[in-house]
Amino acid sequence: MMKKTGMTLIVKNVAKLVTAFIAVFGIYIALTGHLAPGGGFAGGVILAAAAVLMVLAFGSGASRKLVKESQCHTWDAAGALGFLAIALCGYIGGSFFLNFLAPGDAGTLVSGGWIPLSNLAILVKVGAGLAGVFLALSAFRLSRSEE
Amino acid sequence: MGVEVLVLILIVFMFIGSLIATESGDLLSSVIAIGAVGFGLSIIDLLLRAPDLAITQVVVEVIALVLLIRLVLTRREESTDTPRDALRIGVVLLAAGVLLVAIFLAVGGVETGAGMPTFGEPVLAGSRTENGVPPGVAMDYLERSTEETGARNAVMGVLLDYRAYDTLGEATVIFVSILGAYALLRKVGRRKEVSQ
Amino acid sequence: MQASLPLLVAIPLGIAFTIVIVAHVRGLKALAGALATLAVIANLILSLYLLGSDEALSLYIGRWGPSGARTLGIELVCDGLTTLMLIVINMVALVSIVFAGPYMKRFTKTWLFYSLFLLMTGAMCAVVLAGDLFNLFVFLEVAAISSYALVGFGCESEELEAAFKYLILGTVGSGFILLGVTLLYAMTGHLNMARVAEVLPSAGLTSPAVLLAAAALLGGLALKAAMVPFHAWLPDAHPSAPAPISAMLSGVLIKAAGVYVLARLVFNVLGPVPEYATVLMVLGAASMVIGVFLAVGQWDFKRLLAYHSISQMGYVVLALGVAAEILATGGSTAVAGLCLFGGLFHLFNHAAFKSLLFLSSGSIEHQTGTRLLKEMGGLSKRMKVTSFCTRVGALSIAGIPPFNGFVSKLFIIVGLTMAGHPILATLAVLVALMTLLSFIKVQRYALEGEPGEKIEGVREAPVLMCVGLLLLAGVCMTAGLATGTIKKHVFDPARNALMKPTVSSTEGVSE
Amino acid sequence: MGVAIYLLTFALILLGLYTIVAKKNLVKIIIGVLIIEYAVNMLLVLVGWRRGGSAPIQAGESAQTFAAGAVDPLPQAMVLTSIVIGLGLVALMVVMAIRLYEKYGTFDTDKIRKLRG
Repeated sequence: MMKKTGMTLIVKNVAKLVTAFIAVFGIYIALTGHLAPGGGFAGGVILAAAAVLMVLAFGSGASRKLVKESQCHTWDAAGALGFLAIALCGYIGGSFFLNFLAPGDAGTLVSGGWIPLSNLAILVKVGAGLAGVFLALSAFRLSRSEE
Repeated sequence: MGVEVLVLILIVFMFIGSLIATESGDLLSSVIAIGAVGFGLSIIDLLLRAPDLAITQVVVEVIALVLLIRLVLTRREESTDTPRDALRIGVVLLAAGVLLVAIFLAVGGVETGAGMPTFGEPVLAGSRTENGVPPGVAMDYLERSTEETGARNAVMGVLLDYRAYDTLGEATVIFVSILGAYALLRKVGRRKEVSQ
Repeated sequence: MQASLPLLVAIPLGIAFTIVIVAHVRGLKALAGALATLAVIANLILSLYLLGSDEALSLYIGRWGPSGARTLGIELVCDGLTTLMLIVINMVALVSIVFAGPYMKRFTKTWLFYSLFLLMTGAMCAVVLAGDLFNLFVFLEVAAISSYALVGFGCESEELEAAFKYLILGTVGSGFILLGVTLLYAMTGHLNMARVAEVLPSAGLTSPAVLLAAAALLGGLALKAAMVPFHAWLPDAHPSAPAPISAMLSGVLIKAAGVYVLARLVFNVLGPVPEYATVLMVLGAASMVIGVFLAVGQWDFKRLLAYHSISQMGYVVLALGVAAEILATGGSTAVAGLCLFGGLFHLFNHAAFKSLLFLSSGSIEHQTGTRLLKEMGGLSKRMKVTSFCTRVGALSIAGIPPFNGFVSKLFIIVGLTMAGHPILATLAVLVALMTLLSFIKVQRYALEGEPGEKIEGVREAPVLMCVGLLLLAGVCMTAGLATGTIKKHVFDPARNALMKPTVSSTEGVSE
Repeated sequence: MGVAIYLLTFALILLGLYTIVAKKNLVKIIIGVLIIEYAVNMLLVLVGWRRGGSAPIQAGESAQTFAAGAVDPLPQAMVLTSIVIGLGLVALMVVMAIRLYEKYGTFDTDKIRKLRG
C-alpha cells in the first residue's frame, strides 16, 4: 500500500511548479490565439502536456486521485457542447455560426467577437480530452501481467 | 532563394528521417526518428511563415511521441525483424514508379500552365491570371479578415469565423477519437453470460 | 427552410456530446439510448421536411455569402441527391438504433456506443450536405473515425484486428482525398465545389495536375467505398461490428462516404469526362463480378452479406459510370437519366435490404450465438418474424419481381443495354443470378430443414428488434410497388442534381 | 528547386505508402500513416507559400499592403485541422495497437491473423 509511485521527490517538486507554468502557458496561448500564433487547439494540447508531466512524475495512481477520468470526459463533452452552443447562438443573430458579437478593436484581447470564446471552448475540450486519454492509457495494464 | 534551399535541405532531412524510421530494426529508434521528422516539419512551417502551424506541430508532436513511446514500451520481448515479401514490394515499387511519372508530368507541366503552380507563386499571387484563374479566396481573407472578424491573426479569422464550421468538425474529430480510444480500452467489451 | 440545414448536423452532434455528460450523472445513464433515438427521429423528420422543397437549397454558414466570384464561407447545399441521401441515412439510422436497444444490452458502456453512433450519423449528414471540399473531408474523417471505433466496439481480438485494418486503409484513403483536395485548391484557389467546377476548365479539365488530383480523389474514395481492388478491409470490418453498426456501415457509410462523394465529384466538380467515366465503369464492373464470386463460397452469414455489399455497390457505380460516359460523350440524356435513376434507386434499395439482412443476421446471432450457416437450420420454425424478414431481404437482394431489388436491377440492366454496353448488361444479369444462388443457399441452410442442436430452445428476438426488422421489410416490399411515386418525388430531383453541371444553386443568386 | 521540393514531398507520400504495404509491424505501419500525414500537410503549406511572403498576421500595415505580401492563410487553417485529425488518429491507432498486443502478444501482422482475410 505504501509502495512509492512516480519519481523522486525532487522531480515531484519541480513537476509541481512546472505543471502550473505549463498550464498557464497553455491558457495564455489559447486566449491570445486571435492576436498571435497559437490558438485553442495548441493551448489545449499544452494543457494536456501538463497532465502528462503530472502522470509521469507522480505515477498514474496518484494522478487519478487528483483528476478523475470521468471528470475529463465531462469537461471534454462540455467544451464540445460549448463550442456547439456558440454556433447555435448564431441563430439569435439569424444564422448558424453567425459571429454576431462586435468585432471590437483589432489587436486587443477583447476583439474578434466570439473568437476568444471559441478558443476557450476548444482549449477546455482538447485539454480535458487528451488528459483523459493519457490517464486511461497510463492506468491501462496488459491483462496477462495481472495473472 | 535562401528559404527554398533551407526548405529543400529540411525535406531531404525529413526524407532520410522517415527512411530510418521505416527501416530501423529497433522500434524505439523508429519512433524517435519519426519524431525528428515531425520537428523538421515544424521548422519548415516556421520558414514558410506559418507560425501557428509550427507551434501546433511541435506540441502535437510531443504528445504523439509520448503516445508512441507508450506503445513501444508495451512490448516485453524483442520482436523479430519483419520478413520482407518480395512480391508485395515489387508491386509497390511498380505502382510507385507509375505514380512518380504521373506526378512528374503534373509538376513538370509548369511551362504549359497545365501543371501545378510553381513553388512560391501560388494562385493567390496571380500566377494563373492569364489563364483565367483569378487569385481565389485567399486574397479576400487577407484583405478583409482583420476588419470583418476583428482577429489580426488571419489564420484564426479563417479557422474560427469564416470557416468555423470546419472547426466544429475538427473539435468533433478529436472528441470522436478520444471517445473511440475509451471504447477500445474497455477490458470487457461483451458480457459473457447468455441472455435469458 | 434553409436555416434548418445545420440542425441536421447540430442535433446529432449536440445530443452525442450531451450523452457523454449525462452518462456521468448517477441514475441518468439509461437515458442515453432514448436521447439518441430522439435525435435520430428529429433528423428523419427534418429530412422528410426537406423533401417538400422543389428547388435546391443552399445556405452559407455565418454571414459569409458569395462575394463577387468567390465564396468566403462554407456552403451547405441541399439538392435532390442530398435529400435522398439524408432520408437513406436517417431511415437506416432510426431502424438500427431501435434495434440496438435490446441488442446492445450485452455490451458494456453502451453510452459510448450511442454517442459514437450519433456522431457517425451526424457526420454523414454533414458529408452529404457539404458544398465545400475541405468541409467534406473533415466530416468524412469524423464519420470514418467513429466507424473505426465502432467496428472494434466488442473488444474481442478479431474485432480489434478488423478495426485496425479498417483504420489503416481508411486513413490512407483519407490521406489521398486530402491530397486531391490540396491539389485542386492549388490549381484553382477555391474550396467551394461550385467555384472549383467553374474555374477548373481554365486549368484544363484533363491537364496532368488535375488528373493527378482526380486520381488521388477517386482512389481514396474507391477505398472508402470498397470498390474491388481496394476492398480488402470490408469483409473483415463489416461483419466484426455489432449488428446495428454492420447495418449502418454496409447500408449507409460506404454510400454516404464513398459512392455519394464519388458521384458528386465526378458529375458536379470534376465534370463528367470520359476518363473518369471509364474508371467508374471498371471499378463498378470489377466489384460487381468479383464481389459475388467471393460471396458464393462464404459460410459465415455476415461475411457473405459483406461480400454482397461490394457486389451490389458495383451495380451502382457501374450505372453511374455509364451515365457519366453518356453525359461526357454527349449521348442521349434520356438514357443517362435512366442509368442514373437505376443506380440511385439501387443505392436506396441496397440501403434497405442490406441493413435488413445485417440486422436479421444480428438477431439470429443474438438468439443462437452463431453466425455460421451450417450451424443454423430450421430457424423458420423457431424465429418466425426474423425468418420472414430474412426472406424478404434475400428476395429483394436476389432481384425477385415484386421486391425493390428487382426494379432497380431491371432499370440498370435496361440502361446498360440502351447505352450500348450489352456485355456489361449480360454480366449484370449473370451476377444477379449468382446472387440469387447465394441466397438460395442461405434459405436452404439457415431457415429450412430441421433445427440443429444449437437451435433447440431458441426463441424469437426481443420485440424492439423485430419492430426494426419489420420496418425495413416494409420498405423493401413497398418501394418496389410504389416505384412510380417515389421516382417522381425523390429520385427525379436526385437525378437532376447530378445531371446539371454544377453542384450549387449560386448561379441562380444574382450578386 | 521548386520542382525538387514538390517531388520530394510526393516521394515522402510514396515512402509512407510503401511502409504501410511492405512492413509487417504494427508500429511501423502506424509510422507509415504518420509519414503520409506529414507529407500531405507539408504539401498544403507549400502550395500556400509565396516567395518573400510574410506571416498572415496583420501587424500595423494597411489591409492592402498586408494582402499583397502575406502568405495564404487558408491552407494553414486547413493544416491546423488536419494536424488535429492526425493526432486523434494517432491516439486511436496507439490504443488499438496496445489492445492487439495484449490479445496476441506481438506486433507482427503475420501472427495477428485470426480473420480469414
